[in-house]
Amino acid sequence: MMTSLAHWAMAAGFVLILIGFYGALTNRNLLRMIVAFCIADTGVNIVLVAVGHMRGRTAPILDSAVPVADAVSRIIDPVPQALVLTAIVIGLGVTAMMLAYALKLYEKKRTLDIAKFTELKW
Amino acid sequence: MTFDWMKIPYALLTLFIVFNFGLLLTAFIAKIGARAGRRHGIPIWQNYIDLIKNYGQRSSITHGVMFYLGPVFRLTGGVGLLLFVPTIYGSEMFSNLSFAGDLILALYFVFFGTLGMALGAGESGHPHAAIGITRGLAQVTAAELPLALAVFAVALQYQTLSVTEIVAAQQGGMMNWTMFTNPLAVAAAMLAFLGSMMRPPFDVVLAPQEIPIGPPTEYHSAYLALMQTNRAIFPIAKIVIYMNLFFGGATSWPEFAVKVFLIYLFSAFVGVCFPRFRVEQSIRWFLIWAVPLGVLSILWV
Amino acid sequence: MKEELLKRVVKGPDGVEFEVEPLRDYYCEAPPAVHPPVYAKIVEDLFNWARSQSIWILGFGTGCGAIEMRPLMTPRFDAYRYGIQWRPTPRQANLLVISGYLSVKTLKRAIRAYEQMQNPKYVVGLGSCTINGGMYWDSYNTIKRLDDYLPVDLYITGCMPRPEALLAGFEDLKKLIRAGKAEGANQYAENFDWYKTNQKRVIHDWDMPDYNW
Amino acid sequence: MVSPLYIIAVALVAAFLLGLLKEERRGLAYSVTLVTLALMSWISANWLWLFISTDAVPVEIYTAGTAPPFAINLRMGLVEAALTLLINLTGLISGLAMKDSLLRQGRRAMAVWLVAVMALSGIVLTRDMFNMFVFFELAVIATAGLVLISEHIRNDGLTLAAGFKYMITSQFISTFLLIGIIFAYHATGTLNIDGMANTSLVLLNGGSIAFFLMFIAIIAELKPFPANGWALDIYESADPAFSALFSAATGAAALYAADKLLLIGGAEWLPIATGIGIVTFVAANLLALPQTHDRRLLGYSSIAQTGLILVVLGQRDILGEHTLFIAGGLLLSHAVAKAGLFWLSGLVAGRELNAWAALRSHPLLVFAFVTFICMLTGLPPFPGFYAKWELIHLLAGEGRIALLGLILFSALIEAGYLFRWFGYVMKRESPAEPVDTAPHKTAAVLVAVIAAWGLSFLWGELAGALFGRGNILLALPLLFALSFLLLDPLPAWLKNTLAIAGMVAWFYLTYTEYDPLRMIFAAIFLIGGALTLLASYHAHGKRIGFYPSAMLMYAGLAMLIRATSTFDFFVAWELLTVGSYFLILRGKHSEPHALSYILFSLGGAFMILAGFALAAQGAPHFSLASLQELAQPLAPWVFLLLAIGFMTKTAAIGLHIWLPGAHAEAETDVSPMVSGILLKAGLYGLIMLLLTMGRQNFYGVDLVNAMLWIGAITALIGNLLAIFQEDAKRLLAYSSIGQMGYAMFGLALMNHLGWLMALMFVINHYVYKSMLFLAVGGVAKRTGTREMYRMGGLITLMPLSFIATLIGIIAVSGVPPLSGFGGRWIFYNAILTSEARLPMIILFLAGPIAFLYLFRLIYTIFLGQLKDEFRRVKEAPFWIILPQMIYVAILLVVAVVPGLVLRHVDAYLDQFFPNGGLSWDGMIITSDFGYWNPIAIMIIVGVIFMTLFSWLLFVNRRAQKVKQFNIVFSAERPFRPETTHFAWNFFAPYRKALGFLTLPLVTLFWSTMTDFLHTAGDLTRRFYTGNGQTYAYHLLGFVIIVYLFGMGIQP
Repeated sequence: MMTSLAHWAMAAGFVLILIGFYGALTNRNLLRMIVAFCIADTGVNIVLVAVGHMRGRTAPILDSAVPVADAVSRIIDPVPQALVLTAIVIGLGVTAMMLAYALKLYEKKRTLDIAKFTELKW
Repeated sequence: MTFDWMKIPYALLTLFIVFNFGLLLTAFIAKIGARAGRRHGIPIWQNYIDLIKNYGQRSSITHGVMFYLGPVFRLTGGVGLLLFVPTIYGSEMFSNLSFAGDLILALYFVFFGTLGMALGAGESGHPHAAIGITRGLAQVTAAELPLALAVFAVALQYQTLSVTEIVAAQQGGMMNWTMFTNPLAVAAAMLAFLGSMMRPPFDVVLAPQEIPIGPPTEYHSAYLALMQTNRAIFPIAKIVIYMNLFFGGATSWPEFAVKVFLIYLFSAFVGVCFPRFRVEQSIRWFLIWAVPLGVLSILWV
Repeated sequence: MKEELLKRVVKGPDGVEFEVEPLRDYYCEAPPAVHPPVYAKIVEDLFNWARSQSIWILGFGTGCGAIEMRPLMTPRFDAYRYGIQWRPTPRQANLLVISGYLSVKTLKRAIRAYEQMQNPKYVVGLGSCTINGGMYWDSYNTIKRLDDYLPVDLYITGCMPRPEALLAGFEDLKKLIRAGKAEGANQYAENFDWYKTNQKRVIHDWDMPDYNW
Repeated sequence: MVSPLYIIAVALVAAFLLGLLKEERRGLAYSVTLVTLALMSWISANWLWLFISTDAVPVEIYTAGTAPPFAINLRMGLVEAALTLLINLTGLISGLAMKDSLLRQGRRAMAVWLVAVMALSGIVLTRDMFNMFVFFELAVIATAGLVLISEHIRNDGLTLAAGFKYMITSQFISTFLLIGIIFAYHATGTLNIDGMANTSLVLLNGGSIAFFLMFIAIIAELKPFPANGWALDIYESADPAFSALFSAATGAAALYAADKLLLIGGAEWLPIATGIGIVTFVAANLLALPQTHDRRLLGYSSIAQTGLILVVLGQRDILGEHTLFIAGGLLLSHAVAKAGLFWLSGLVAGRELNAWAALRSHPLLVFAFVTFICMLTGLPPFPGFYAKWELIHLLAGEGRIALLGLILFSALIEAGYLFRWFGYVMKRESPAEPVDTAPHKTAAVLVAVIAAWGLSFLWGELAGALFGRGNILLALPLLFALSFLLLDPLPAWLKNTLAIAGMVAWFYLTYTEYDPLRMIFAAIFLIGGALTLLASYHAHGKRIGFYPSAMLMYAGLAMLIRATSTFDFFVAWELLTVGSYFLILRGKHSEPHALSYILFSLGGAFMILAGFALAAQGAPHFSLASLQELAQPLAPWVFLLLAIGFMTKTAAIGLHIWLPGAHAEAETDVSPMVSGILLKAGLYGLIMLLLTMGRQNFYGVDLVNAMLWIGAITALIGNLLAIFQEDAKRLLAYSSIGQMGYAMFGLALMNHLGWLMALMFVINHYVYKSMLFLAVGGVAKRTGTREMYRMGGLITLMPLSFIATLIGIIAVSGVPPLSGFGGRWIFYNAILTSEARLPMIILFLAGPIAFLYLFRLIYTIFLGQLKDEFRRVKEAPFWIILPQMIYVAILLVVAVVPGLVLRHVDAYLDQFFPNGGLSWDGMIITSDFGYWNPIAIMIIVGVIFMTLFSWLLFVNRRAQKVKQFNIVFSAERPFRPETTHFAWNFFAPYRKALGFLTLPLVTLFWSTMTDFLHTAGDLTRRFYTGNGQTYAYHLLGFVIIVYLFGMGIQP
């Protein structure tokens, strides 16, 4: 069973994802879409962490407080946390890339409306 | 290969008889037609005179090789057709050269002359000749169909393609004739017969003023004489086939004369009674009236 | 109509240009030949008899006299019984009946038709107009004497001659033929230049070869 | 062995090093990039060689020194080695092709390029789900980065927009993937793919939804229909060399990722994959139909191919161990061909499909293009062919008929737009801008060509090893045909001599193998073909492309008669189809006709394939002879499919509309080949079919009886249409349709004489139709037109052509004494024993109609009035006349002594139809009903004819020769030959009477069908609005639909 905190966190994560998706699908402004994706990313990260959380355990840092011998029973699963770190980094990269795109697109057309970039179609 | 050389003089004798008979018969039929119009019509020997005159024309022109070959093809077709079919049943003398092939040969040889004539007339370069040919060919395709069906019905009926055997099967009384044993086939064939005789209502091919007599419009002198010779032989040869297939054949020359005359008369009779069809009308006519009879006759057998 | 007879330059499918001269390329330029009787007398007599008994008239009505020829085909006169028939093409016809006055325009056609008939061939002038112009003697548009232009074998006078007269005329023609005196075709060939000069004198828009084979 | 990890490491190090270089040292940076890619390729190649040459087991690489789940592991096996090699090589060659662009963009672009290739390799190698996610994201970022960097080259903003749309989609995808991964991890406690598979993820609580999320994310990377708008925009706008990578490498990597996921998902998810695949395959091909932009078209085609391979992956439950062979064959065909086409598109200046006509001036590039489209279409000898053959067979064996049908249907559409495109290349007006022939760019294309043929050989060998089939590429006739590709620079006469020698030699080598039946066909195909090739001596110059095509067709024909198994037969069938297509396409205006030919032919071929597959029921080997062992309920279906397939080749009514154009527009010496010779292949197929399967009852319909009707109607309509043609060659073409109808009718009579007649038709039709096509072709060559009414009066100018035509039409019409009569005579005898009387009546009507068009042919061309401009035309060239004269001689000989050939066939047929044969008594031929003496007929007719002719000549010895205007013209004179030649609308009364039978209903039907497909494609593609958000909606919609289907069927 998960803790209620993890429940709440996961729920919040999913809500953020949905908000992000909603935002990305309904806002035609490129920047707003990017922000929406950031929110969704955050949601994903929260979900990731929430899945890995275990009640009453400590962070997976092996130091004097948590000896290696009983680490397995005292720390939470370190993998999701590692994943989150990677995901954050990738999310950063993607966001940066999208922002760069937004900038270039704006330079090209002086608009940030996604519906204006439809020359390629069919 | 052993070959009975006597067949040749016999065949020539048949040819001679039929030629004369044909000349007289066509004149006679013409006279009958004239009588229907209350005229006296041509003298009975008129065809001989015309023939002599045309051979006696002093000048002639030629349009080229095929122009020569046209009448030659035509007459070869007529003579060949006559000789490939036995004329008198039971007579070795007048079985002619029928050893060369059966009914199918005769049916297809009909086209030999047609095709050759068409080519010769085409060589003349005259548009009217070409128009006449298109009409003739178009009409004959429709007219031949009921005949082909009837012939096939007869072949099925007697289970043979040999003319001699078909005649043999009809011997022994009038009621054995195909005319009575397979009336539908005969009806279809006789309608087809009308179409192949170039008489009204199927003579738009030769429309004399519109396309001055069509295919032979350029032919004259000896060419025309050759074609006239064919006019005497070819219809008889064709009628011989009809006679053999449908009317019990002939066992003697008098019987032959009577039967050929009556069959010929049929087309003349229709001819004087009916006006002319346009080509598409005659095609439709054959397809609507004659072909179903032929189809029925085939299904009937 | 004459333009088609002028020389023209055409380009063949291979792109090479060459000259086409219609009178030379499309028409036979040979002059008519004289065809004297060559067979033994008895044969020629047979032929002449046959010719006389088998007169094929070209169905070409040149003037008002043509109307008198139609009754010949009817039961009342029935010329067929005399071996007289009508043919629609000059190639097969022996007799050209100039039926009445002949306008210059029709003369041209009559000449063509005549020249395209085969030797021996006969011309019959029907009605006064073919003899001296008749009532059109001073017309600007008709010829006056037919035999200036075509070799006439026989005239049948009258205006109009009745069909019976025609029949009688044909019987006379038959006699001429049988006697071997109807040699108009050879006469025409022998005096070809004279006939041509006469013809060209009246036909101003001469747009055909000299002899229409 | 170098650790596969180095593939990734080398790329990363090099990319890092590139960053250290000065911006100006671009040449060095470029060299480093290429060397790195070459190194990566070398590593992969090394591994591939290891796995091929030895039975080495796949190697696991543990990154952190521990086994999963505690660390990430990579795996290098045969598939991984092959795929990474494909990816790295594509990266290398694309890098080469992109030289200009990379040099201009500098080291950063090169680094990103390396990372992209590395990431794709990583996707293939990794066995860790999260690691895969990382590589995917890397690929996405690298792709987007490349697009972004390359933007300043095009500078039109289109690329940018496409890239952004891609980013939007990939955001959604990565969200799904991540959530899926974390829940999968939660459920199984491992991130390792094999670990997840072992713990049966989908069976765990919440596991199936987790799997669904991962699955859908990976599938979305495959650009499935309809969630693929973004990908198309990228294809359309990006650098073609990049698109090559995107299509070939990314596609391959994503497919392998999907394959890995299916490992986790297990059997339940296979139908979903199949469904997505087939929908994508069909829809993408349909959408490609109306495309005019080359790269977008290639994009659609890429998506379609990916869909097909996904189908294969989804069918692994029945494909089993062959999945790899099939999927590999399709994937490599797709990758090589598509990369090649994209590289090729980099050489072409214009973006319209028409602009590719510029390729025409470079035979090598045309060859490359042909190679690629044949490879994509799955024609032999390319890997896709083997793959498709096995796939269809296995599907048919398991009774997955609907899927089979959809695959073939869609493949036909694909062939449609690809060959249409090829038609543009060969026939459309060449654009002003020439092809860019920079060596590095052409080299890329040529490498793809070499790879294509190499893979073909490899797959042939594999097929040999796996299924015991012969390698198609080792078949002697095919090799001979292909060798003409190398000989193409030689002059035409030399190649012609070689070709003739080769065909005769092959006949000499093999003639002992044939029974009399096959002997007829062998003689026509090989000796007849050689005879027809004599006419080709008239061509000057090199005639580039003619000999490879012609010899390909002849190779197919030669292989066809020797084939004993369905596989060999089908290979030969496809080869002759393709070869003849190339031949037909050579005609000046043959583009649309060649297209309809290849479409009908391929459609027919697919029918045959399906028929064979159904018959084999999964058996790897199926000999043609075993067809006769088939039983109900399968047999009628097989019969039906095969019969329809063969009837497309004989142009039976309904399937005939390709023939007139194809035969008429072909070159002078090609028409006799495709008419006189090629049509017989269809008849051979039908004979083979009827010999083995005989009568079949299909829901109460006797199929042979149906064939009888079809034959009769074909004969009628073919003949009827022929008489209304103004074009001489079209007339002959329609006449061929009619003649084939006769032959089909004869076969369908299923009695001794019927078959004899059909075989006689086979011989006769070859002789006279070849002769007539050559004669008419010679005339058309000299006059520059095929419209008969424009000709006329050519008899004196072209007397030999006239004689050939005259003899030809007498023979065709069946008038005695020539050989056509024999056919008619046998026909009458044959139908006397048949019960089928009604269809026979139709045939009776058809017979005389032949006279009409034959007369028209000879009259309007040779008789009548000669026109001004043709007054100086010469007789046709010697080499076109020579074969005609030989044919005339053959016709005369066959007319006099038909027994030469026929009595052997007659005797041979006794074993199939013991009753009703002919008896050959000296000169007389006797049947049960009648008799026929050809020599007597000939002598009698000859004597009468000569007598009369001499008589007439004597009588007319002094006749005046006149000229063409010396005709009686109602006392007028003709004005011009044009107005005097009666030729146009020659049989007007016939049209009035029976014209309604010639309404183009069949054409209407097929054009409505194609219009319908086009319109469907055109309407559907409207929903790719170009708006990135819409695409996102498509993606979400796709996810939901798949969820409903996928999870709906879960327990």
